[in-house]
Amino acid sequence: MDFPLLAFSVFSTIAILGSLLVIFKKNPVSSAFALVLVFFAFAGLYALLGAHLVAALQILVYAGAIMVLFVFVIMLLNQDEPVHDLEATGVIYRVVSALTVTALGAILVRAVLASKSMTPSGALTDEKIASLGGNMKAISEQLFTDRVFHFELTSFLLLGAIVATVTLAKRKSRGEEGEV
Amino acid sequence: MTAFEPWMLLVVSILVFCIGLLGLILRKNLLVMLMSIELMLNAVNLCFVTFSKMHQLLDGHLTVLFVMTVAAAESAVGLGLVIAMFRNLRSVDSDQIQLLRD
Amino acid sequence: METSSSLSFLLTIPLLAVVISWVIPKALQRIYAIFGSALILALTVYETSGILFSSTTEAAKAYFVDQRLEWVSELGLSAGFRLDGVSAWFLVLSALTTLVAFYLRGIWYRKQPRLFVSMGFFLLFALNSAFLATDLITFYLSYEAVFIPMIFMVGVWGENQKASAVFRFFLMSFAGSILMLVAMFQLMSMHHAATGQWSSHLPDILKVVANVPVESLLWPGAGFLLAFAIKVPLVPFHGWLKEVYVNAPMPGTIWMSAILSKLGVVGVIRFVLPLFPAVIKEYQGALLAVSAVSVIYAALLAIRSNEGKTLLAYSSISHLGFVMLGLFSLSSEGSNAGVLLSVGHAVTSGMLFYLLHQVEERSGNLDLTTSKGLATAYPVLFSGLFIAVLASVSLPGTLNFGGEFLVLLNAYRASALCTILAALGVILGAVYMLRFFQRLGLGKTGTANPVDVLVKKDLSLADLLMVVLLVGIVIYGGINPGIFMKG
Amino acid sequence: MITSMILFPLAGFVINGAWSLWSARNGTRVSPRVSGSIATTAMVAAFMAAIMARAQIPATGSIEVDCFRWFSLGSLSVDFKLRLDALSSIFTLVITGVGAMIHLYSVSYMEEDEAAGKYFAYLNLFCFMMLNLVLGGTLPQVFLGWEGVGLASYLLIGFWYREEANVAAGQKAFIMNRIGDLGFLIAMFIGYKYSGSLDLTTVEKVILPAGVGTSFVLLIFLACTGKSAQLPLFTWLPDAMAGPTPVSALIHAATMVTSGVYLLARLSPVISQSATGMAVIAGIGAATALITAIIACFQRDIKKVLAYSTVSQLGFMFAACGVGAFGAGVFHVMTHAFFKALLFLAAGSVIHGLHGEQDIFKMGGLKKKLPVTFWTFTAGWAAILGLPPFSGFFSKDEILHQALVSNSGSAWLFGVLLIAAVLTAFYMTRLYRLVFFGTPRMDQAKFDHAHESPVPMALPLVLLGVLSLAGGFAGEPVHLAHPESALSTPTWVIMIVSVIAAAIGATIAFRRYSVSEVKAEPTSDVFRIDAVYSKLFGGGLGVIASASQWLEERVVQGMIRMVAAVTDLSGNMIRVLQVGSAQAYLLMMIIALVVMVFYFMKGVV
Amino acid sequence: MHMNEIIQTLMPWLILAAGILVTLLVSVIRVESKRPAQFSALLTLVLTGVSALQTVSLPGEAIFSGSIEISSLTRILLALFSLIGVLFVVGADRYLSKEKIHLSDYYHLLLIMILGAGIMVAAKDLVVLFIALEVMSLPAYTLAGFRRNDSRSNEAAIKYFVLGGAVGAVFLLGSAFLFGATGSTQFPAIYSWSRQSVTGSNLLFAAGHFLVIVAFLFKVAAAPFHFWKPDVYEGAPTPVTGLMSTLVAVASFVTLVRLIHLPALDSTGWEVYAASIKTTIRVLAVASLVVGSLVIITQKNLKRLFAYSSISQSGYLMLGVLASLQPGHGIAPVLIYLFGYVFAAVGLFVLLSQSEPRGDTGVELVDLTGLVRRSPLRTALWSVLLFSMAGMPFTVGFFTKYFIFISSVGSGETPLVVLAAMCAVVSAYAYLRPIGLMVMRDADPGAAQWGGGFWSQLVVVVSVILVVFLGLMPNAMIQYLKGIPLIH
Repeated sequence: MDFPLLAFSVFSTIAILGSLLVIFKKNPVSSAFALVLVFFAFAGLYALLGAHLVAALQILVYAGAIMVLFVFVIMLLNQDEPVHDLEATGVIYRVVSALTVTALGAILVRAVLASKSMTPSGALTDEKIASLGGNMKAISEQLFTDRVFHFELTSFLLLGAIVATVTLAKRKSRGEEGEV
Repeated sequence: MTAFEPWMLLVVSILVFCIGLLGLILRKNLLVMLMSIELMLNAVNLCFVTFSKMHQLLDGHLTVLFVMTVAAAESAVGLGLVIAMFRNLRSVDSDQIQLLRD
Repeated sequence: METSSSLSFLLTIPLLAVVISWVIPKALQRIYAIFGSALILALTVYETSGILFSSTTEAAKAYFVDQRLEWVSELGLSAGFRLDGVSAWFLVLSALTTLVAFYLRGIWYRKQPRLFVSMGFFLLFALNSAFLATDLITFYLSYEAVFIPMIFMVGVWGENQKASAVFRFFLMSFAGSILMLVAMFQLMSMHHAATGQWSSHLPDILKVVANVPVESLLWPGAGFLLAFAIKVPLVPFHGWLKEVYVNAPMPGTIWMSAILSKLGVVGVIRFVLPLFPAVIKEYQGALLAVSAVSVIYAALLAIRSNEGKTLLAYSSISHLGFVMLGLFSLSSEGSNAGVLLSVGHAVTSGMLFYLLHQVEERSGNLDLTTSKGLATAYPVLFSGLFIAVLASVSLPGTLNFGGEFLVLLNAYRASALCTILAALGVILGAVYMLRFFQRLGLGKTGTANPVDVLVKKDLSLADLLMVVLLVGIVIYGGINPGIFMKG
Repeated sequence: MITSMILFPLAGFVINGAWSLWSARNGTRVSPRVSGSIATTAMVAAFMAAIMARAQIPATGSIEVDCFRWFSLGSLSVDFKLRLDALSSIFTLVITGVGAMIHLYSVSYMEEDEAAGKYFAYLNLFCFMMLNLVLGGTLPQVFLGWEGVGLASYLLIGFWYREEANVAAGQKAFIMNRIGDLGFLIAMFIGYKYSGSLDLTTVEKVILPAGVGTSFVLLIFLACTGKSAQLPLFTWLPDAMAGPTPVSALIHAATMVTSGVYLLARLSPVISQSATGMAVIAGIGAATALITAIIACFQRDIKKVLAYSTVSQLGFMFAACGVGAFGAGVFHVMTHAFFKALLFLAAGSVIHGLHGEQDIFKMGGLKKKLPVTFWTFTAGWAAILGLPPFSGFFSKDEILHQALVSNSGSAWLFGVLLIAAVLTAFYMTRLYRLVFFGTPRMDQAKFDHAHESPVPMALPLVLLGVLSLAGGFAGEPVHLAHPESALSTPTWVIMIVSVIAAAIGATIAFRRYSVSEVKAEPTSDVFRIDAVYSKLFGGGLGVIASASQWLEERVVQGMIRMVAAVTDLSGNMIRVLQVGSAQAYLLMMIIALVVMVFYFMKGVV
Repeated sequence: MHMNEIIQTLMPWLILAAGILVTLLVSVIRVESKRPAQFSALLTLVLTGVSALQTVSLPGEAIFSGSIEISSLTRILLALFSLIGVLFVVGADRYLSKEKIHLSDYYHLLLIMILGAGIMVAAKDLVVLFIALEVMSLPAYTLAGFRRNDSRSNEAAIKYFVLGGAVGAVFLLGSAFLFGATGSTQFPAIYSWSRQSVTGSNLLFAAGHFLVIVAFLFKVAAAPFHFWKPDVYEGAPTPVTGLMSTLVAVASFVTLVRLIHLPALDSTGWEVYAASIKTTIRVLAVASLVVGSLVIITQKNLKRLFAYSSISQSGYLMLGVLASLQPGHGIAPVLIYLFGYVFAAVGLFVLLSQSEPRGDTGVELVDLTGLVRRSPLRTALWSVLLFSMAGMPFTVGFFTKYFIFISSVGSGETPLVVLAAMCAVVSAYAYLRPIGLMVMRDADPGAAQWGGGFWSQLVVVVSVILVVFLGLMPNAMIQYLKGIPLIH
């Protein structure tokens, strides 16, 4: 077994099992930690694909920022206790959900397998990227040339998210009544 | 044993996506539901990167950067909504919010 | 040769009347409505006199007017109108009916009289526009516009069950008319496919339709026919009628029975017959049969009716069955006879409902199961009613006779069986109309009446004047029915 | 002259009608004398005009007066025109002549009535319509008269409309007539289809294909059975006696009911084309004559007896037409008009004298009390029995003769008619005997109050008595109208047989009712025809109408309700999915997505 | 391209973006008053709209390496969005005060939403599209939960958010697939890929295309992806519901049409694919029409009623989409329908927000009873707008349906049009029943009071005037919108 395959096997097993843990763990905190596990596994997979920048950001943004946010909120809302919500749903509901999602998965897998024999449309092989100064440099260049509009738009997304979060989370303000 | 090929990752990503979706459908805890959404977005990210690799392009990587930002923003707003709900209902259970129905 | 301004004039005058009605004081609304509609009637007769009083159809043709105004050029929509031997009479009829309806006294002059009068004039406008339209969409719009005042009529001044009546009326009619609209779209698409231009002008469409195979015209034809079958109505599309007639205030009933039902008649003459001759020809037997069944079936229901308005409602269906029989005989004679009978039915049913209202005012209800014997107390009123009844049973010498006779005469050439079946309606008509008259007027004065039944006065002079006018038309039309046939 | 003939009654109608309406509105009364005089004057004037017009008719042919174009459509044009020839002339004379007398009679008869003005208006309207019927130059115009007299008949039967029974009788008459009218209407369509015109002159001459001809004849005859009260549509006539007696005399004996004979005679060239049709007419006529004669024997009401008698006599006329002897039929119309009008008026006089008593078993011994009535009634009685030289003798004899000897005649027909004649003699004599002879069977007070009618009533009686006596000698002009059926010399045998028949009937009746104590016989509707009809048609119509009502309420309205209910139900069923749980929504959407994406991809590959 | 030109081209968007910042700033400077933010937002929107309209006839230009394309379509849509924004800034004023949620955040979020919508319709890149979608959606989720103390508002927001999030992921997955299949996320690249691709039977492409379409089917609530809509409509504050029903719906629908037209469906080899797309749209149209019009007649809550109304509107629009798939047919029917719908819907939702509070149950049909006696003008306004919704003549609603129907008939979809027509009849009942209650019934004792205030009434009047004017004289609008091409 060569290294990529081994790495793939390990990381993807962790990812899948972790995902299952996320959704089947009774305690939200456990779920959160399982999610961190998944994020790390994904970072590994990205690295396997040579996407180093993405792998790094995966750790920084997801595991570092988003997860902290989650854990923070869990703690804020005192949700670090096991919940038995899964059992609250009916058996039929659960079976139907599982079957449906399985069917969807099958269809989607069938679709992605169609790409096995695909011809690459680009020419940025690993060597080419290396000659451009590495993954990070190549990406950054594109980010500030072709994708500069995306970038600027993202700033408004964040602005919107800030305003939205502030609106939702702030306490009572003028013009508003009622106990918060 | 065959060698590693990128399409295998596609299958993994679909699986994770579906697990996320299943979690979203099955779990009643809003926080876990938000995590499930994160799972789904992550799966898509993996998909993008894999396709990028297969196409020998970097577009996928760039896309992932933006998706991460969006995911972060979305989580923030989602958690904000959960907090607002918790203030009113003292619960983060989605079964508590079934007032609006026919 | 008249200028086309006469058409615009005929259409704008009722609209003007609508506007004016909002500045007239409430107390004067009735006077205004009566004089306004009388003036419009006079103007209509004057403007169309060239057609109305010319001795032959050929002579009348010199006065036919076509007019087309651009409207939504992007969609090929225009406002197309045509004044001819058919529409001229229906214009007069709608003005006359409006006068009759306005003439009635009732709650509508006490409760929101302004709305009533303005809606009446608006109805007149919409009707005139529909009768004149030669553009598919213009026709459709006018046809729908007629709903608005009718909904108000029933909704505001109607009886107990008004809401359900309005909805049933509206939904059934709307279902028909919207399918007609789809059929219009099909025709317009055919025109577009053939010429690359959008147009909804009837002459344009006619040119194209001539080259279209029958099979493709089947569904459009069905769409039109269905709309008109609901409007007229023909059995079995009459489900809305009774409830609406009974629950509408009397002016509404008069409008509906006398003139609204004629929209379907005009529609068939104007659109169905020229556009789909081959389709109609193919299904002529079925159409004649439906008409004949309408005659008989509605007459049987009328026989079973125990309420004055209900009975007259069914009798309306029965008479209109005759009209449709004439139209579907597919001869110009048959159509002309249909127009004649339409005029006859309009005047007669207007008169019947007018007098029925007088009866209702005096006896409090129109229940036919309790004996009334009111003729003793109100001889003049009941003489008028009797003449209306006679006209309704198409006694020779009245306006209806010529129409019914000629309809049957022409239908006989198309289908003897259907004609004989329909002619049975003549007998049944006598059965229910005589019963109607007997129950209200004859026999001993009933005990079921309110105490003050016999205290009220017989017809006032003003009412008498209206009755005399209508009787005059009925008799004159009986003597000289040819004047109504200029199609 | 012809035009003025019909305008006089019209004028009378308009004047009297307007006047009575106006006074009704103001609550005042119309003077019966004045309005009666107006009406009578109008009729006398019309009679004069009829006589003068009669003089103007050329030997063969007719006078036509075009009044105006009634209506025209396509190739059809119908004029309003009057046509007077020998046939119509007889009818006009009878209508205006007998009519004038009955108007005169009515002036006195209706003196007490509040609504006399209306009565005279209606009577004039009737005469106007009747004249239209016989003078009409086109079929629609005849139809106008045809329905018009029906209307007048309806109005006059139900004249005393406060009684439900009268109104019902009027309605029955109108509706049964309408059934017949339907035949007329469709016959017109056939005529138009084959001749292209509705002018009588054209339609008369039209040659119809065999089957069509028969249906044409039968349809026309259907019209006649309605108007002239033949089987099967005769039951309205006895009920029609609900009207004032002069009305019965004029409309339901002398004129209107004979218009069927007029129509057949008028269309005789077409009618004769169909042997089947003719046979049916003859058969129905004879059957009617017999059956109604039997029924007449069981009646107690004086007017009912006469009514059934009228139907029976009309049967004779149709039998004559059926064997091709239109002339004989028309001749009998005339003589019948004289004696039956006389009989009715005399009966009216009796009723008037007894203040409304109509039961013959409550009469008797009135010979002395009502001499003029008695003697004139005797003339009528003799005439209907066919005793020579009274008018009925000639016409009836002619009919019997033709029934035997004409091409389409037969011994059967003759036999049936002869029995009918015997029965006629029986029931008429029964009536005659019970009313005028024997001991009075009513209260003494009533008998004492019985009085002879005043002069205006007596005068028409006398005049009609004279006509009943002498009318038979006017046979010649009748046959001018139908030269093809010229009066054949009556063979002595038939004459004697018919007289003997009458004598037998009369004798039996005289004997039977001569006993001092007459036992009152119950009225009997022998064949229960009325009951059967009301079951069959009344019930049948009821059933059909109920079926329609059921259809309407269950199916038509039911469909509408069902559409509404189904719409509502399906709306609510879809609504069930709206459970309120976001995750359930997600699941449903994913299911939809799976299904759709599956089919989409399957379709694509 | 020079920066100047880019700025020139992007001017309306830049004004809007700058306006957002200014509005944020003024509300930070003057925290105690909402008026500066309100005024600033209004000014921003007016300027944006005017600027968009001014440049509307300029030719289309793709800028930022083909990330977005500014064309007459996007400009006119931005102008429309600005108009919607203005109307909901003016019209919501009283509602917000009445509900005691008058925060300047409303204006910030509204502006950001409009920016997202304005960019979404201009996006030529799936990633830009996704980000813009989120820029539009995040404020929308928040606004849906704007009555923070009301659990129904919370519920609406969370439902909207959870489902929106899932669907966003679905969209993204679809984009990934498209990227995988074509090697690009840019519209023109995908389009030209489909031209060169020999066959349309690329499963990856098909799945991806379908997934991105489904995401927007969810946004426009085409059945069976409509479940969220009634609940969210009911729970969200009324002006926000109005925004969702107009702004979000229009932006999403235009985007949906553009996504459907992503590949060149008329290329050879794509016939089967195009046929499948058409069948799918037919199914969606039927489902939306049937669900919308059957359920609408069972509704008593007016907001839910309009939710189902908008579901059936999606059905009609699907007919327009079908017609646009026919060679030679543009998206004019869809655009005209959307414009006509917006003009009526703005008025309706502002009217709806005029009821005085009666608990948190929203406006029920019973609240309208006897309105004609209480407020004749309001009844008239209601009637005109409902008439337009029902597609009655002399309102813009007639012509919008007219155009959809006639183009569908022209493209051979007559049976579908007949079905749509029947559904129009059924839903006409639902639209006319409120009028019946207002005119024919006496006021129910429990009926809500109504009170408008000048500004919101003005918005309704403007909407009614537009509806009637365009119902009588639609020519200019049709002529104008007909000339607008779809950007690929």
